[in-house]
Amino acid sequence: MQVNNEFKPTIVAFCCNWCSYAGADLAGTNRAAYPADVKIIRVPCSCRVNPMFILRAFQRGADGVILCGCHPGDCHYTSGNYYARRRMTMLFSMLDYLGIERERTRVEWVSAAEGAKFAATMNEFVATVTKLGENKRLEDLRCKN
Amino acid sequence: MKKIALSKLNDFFAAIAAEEKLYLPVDGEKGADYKLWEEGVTYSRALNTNRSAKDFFFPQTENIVDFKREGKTIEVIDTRTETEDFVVFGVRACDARSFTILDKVFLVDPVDSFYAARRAHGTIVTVACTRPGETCFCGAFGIDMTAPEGDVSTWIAEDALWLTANTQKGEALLAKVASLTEEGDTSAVDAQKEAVKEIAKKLPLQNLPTEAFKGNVLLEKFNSAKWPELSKACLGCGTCTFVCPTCQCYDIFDFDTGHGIKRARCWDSCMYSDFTKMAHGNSRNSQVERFRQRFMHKLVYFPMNNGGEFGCVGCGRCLSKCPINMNIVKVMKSLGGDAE
Amino acid sequence: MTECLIPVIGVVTDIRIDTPDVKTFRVVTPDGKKAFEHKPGQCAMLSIPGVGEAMFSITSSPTNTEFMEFSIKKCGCLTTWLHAMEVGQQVTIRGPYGNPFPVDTTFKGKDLLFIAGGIGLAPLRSVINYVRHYRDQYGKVDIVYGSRSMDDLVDYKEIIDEWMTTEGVNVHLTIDREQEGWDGHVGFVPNYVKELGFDVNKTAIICGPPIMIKFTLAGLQELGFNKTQVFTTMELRMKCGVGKCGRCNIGNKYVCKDGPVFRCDQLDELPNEY
Amino acid sequence: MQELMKKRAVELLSTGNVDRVIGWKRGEFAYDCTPAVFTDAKDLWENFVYDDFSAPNLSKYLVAECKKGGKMAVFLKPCDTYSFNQLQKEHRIKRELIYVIGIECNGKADVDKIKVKGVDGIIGIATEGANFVVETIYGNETMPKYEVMAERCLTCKSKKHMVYDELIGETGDVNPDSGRFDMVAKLEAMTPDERFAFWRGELSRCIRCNACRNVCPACTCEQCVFDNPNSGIQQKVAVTSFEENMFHIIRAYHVAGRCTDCGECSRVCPQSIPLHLLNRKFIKDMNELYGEYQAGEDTTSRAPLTNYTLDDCEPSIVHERGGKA
Repeated sequence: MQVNNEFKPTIVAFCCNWCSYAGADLAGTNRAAYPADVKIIRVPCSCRVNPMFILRAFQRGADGVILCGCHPGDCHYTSGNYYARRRMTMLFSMLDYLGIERERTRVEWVSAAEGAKFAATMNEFVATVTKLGENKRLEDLRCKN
Repeated sequence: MKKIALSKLNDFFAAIAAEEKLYLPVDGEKGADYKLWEEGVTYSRALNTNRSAKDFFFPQTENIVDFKREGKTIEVIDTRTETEDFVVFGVRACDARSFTILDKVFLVDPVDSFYAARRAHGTIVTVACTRPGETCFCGAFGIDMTAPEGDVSTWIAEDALWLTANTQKGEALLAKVASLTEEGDTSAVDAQKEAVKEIAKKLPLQNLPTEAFKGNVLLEKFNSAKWPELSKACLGCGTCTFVCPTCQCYDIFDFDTGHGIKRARCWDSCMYSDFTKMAHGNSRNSQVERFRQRFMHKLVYFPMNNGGEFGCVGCGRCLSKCPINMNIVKVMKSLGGDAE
Repeated sequence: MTECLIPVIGVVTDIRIDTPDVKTFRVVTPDGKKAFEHKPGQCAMLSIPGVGEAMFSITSSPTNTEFMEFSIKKCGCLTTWLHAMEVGQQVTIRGPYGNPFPVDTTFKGKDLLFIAGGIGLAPLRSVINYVRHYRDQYGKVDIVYGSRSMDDLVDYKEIIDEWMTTEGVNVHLTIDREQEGWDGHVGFVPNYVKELGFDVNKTAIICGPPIMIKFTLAGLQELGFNKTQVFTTMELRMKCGVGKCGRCNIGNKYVCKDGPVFRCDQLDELPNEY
Repeated sequence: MQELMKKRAVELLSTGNVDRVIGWKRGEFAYDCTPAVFTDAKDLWENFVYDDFSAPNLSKYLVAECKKGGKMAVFLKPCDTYSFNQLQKEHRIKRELIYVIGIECNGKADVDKIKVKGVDGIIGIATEGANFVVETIYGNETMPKYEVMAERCLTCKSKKHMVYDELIGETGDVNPDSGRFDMVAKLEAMTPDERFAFWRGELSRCIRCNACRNVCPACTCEQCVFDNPNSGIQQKVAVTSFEENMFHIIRAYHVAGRCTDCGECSRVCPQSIPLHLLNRKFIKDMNELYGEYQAGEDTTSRAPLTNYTLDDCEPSIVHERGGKA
């Protein structure tokens, strides 16, 4: 979506219910600014995110996808984020292997107390993706307007 | 008969491509496939392409119609556009016959306008075979590989391409390239036809008997005890169906793009388990039944409905592509001997 | 060029709740007319874009010049959606598809025996009403209709108020199990047909669950009926409705094009794959 | 070899030790065979075949056969035994019903490689030492076997049987220097643009016949995610390039850690897409990041993706480690 030729990326952020979503909430309460183009999807745990979710986000128009979960060791379900860590590593590596820009995907651990980190991460990620431009390699033309 | 020196083949393609899109087989690392001709592309004389030529008239997927849904209202948006003229060069005799078969499905009332439009705008230029392979069994279905059908038939003999138009569309095409062609006598072509017919006699499957599938054999073949054995190794994939030039079953599906609905159709395979799946059950629950459907359709149902014409052209693609090497030839040989 | 796969818009103007899982939808075009003319026994493809498309019997009679009706049982994805919709909702519709019952040839002047079970009454309703409309052109009409319970009888009001009051039409209702408030017959349709013991010069039309059709056909044969006198209507998975997509075939016959109406002896020549 | 196998199979059938034998049946041509379940000794004696073209991995057929009960014997090549172990680990087969006959394998030929050489009209193939003599209607052609050997056999990871009840021929060794990851490494060394171009070229040929999935011994889900109409993904067609990528990523991902690298997916692909390069990428990554692991080596270990350690690398390693950006 281009407005005045200025590219504003659409970012999908999967946030775990227990830490990162609360972190995002805190960012809001603290009035820490991050772009409105970040669409947050709350998930029960970072390991709920199936590789397909990431791909589907790209299909539906995301330019970057970020997964936020509890810090390793802090998972509400003990080990969910450890599994997520391996899964996302493998998926990102595969995307990279297929020639899809590796900077479009990211995992960040954000606790409920890290509102500032959440906002900073999002700002940084949006900046990175803005530099990359529109997602062309993993787009579904049918979903474009 | 018209002829063009092979050295001028590139000019011939250029002349056609100047007016309409031209597709022809091009060699790739993994065999030949149809590609759009542009300067620098070389025609492949490979026996056959990986995918059949049906793609040009019945593509793997195409949009049928779009919808917009808002509240209780629905808007129907016809997305059909004018089809452009195009030429397919290098179609073999088997694939050329497949269009006759597809016509009998798509052009009977009610006409499928998507297919009809492409048929109307497409000109088929066939090339006679000179080096048939062991998987060829077109002869079994009365197809002469040395005299292919199509709008224009051509032969590559000696150092020239010989052309003859069979239809008005074909004549129009030849008229466009008239400046490149000259008259020639047919002796080279005749000699080649004879030579290829001699080669064909050595092919193991050219005389595959089809007698067993003629007449009213529907229940006999359907109830044959051999189906479970034949289908045992079948993986239930769609390879045979998708490489087949005559397989025409399709599925229709809706895709929600987020700002509208696209209704498209795509090739379907009777080998797939969801082919006949309904809300309350499935009329073909096992792979035996699905496997049987495919071969019964080609060998019995289609001929019954179409004056004895078989739904197979013997191109041999399924023979070379099937992951487990089960194919229509084995089915015909096995069921042909049925005397139950 | 018109394209058979591209539908037109229909508007649902009335929804009648027949049973806990069957609703009857009245459909017209946005300008209030019938979408197309049909013959009794034919079907149409209804769809909600994005949800699905499926074949349904047109249950209203062709003699109804104002609208079409579809009685639909909730059983899958699309039908669940249809059941949830409200009056005024638009749907897409295309058709008519399939061959009709031979109401103007074979059925003319004959005594007719309709046998239906459950939602199987839907495809027969248009025939019954057509025959009632042209009452003088047909002989005696018997209708045997059964359902799981009293509440599952489709078109109950129409049966009581209209069919039962038409001269020369006899309706025999039955339900599977005893129920409070029901003083009619109790028992399965096939047995009831045998008990009623019909005259063999009738032409029978059956529709219902496959198992009911099977046993009713056997029952009729016991009574002396020939398979050539018995008609039924089928359904298989369909996508195109015009005999091209290749899935609804029974042997070399396509249910959407050569069917859905078959004479029972014709089915003997086809493989048992339905 | 074939004669020994036939003799043993007939023996097993006739003594009633097993009631069926899963093997390969002679096909139409010199180079094709079809997996078959033999119940009749005479049929087996006449039609059983084991030669340079007996490529299909028979272990997946055991999933369906085990549901029917009864004892069965199966012939497994070294690479097939990995699939067998993996299936056993996942409780897809019943070990006690199956009598595994390990068979020696020296690599299988790929007829497409013969045909790509321009050899048509094949009516017979004979072996002469290390060569094939291909008899065609256009004359004979001689070629070294290794030239037409399947890619997966040229980079064979192991000639050692992981499991067997009895062995016909010799069992070999694991070959750590098979070079099977060379092509993956080559791709990794390319720029993303080159990689993208490479994979678009390969994946755009896909016709979504699902043969790779259906043949895969690791794909044994009762219902595949791609067969679920509610998943929103097309089962039989890739309408856009996104769907092509999606299917192949997810297919490879779903078998990651369970894929034994048997190479069946690439063998069956009618469009000759090198699908094994996707699977091998996952295997290579897991080996490098989580320690060496070979699926199917045993029947008890946990696969990398169903396991973790507290100090695993972060996903950002993908960004950090070498390779051009």
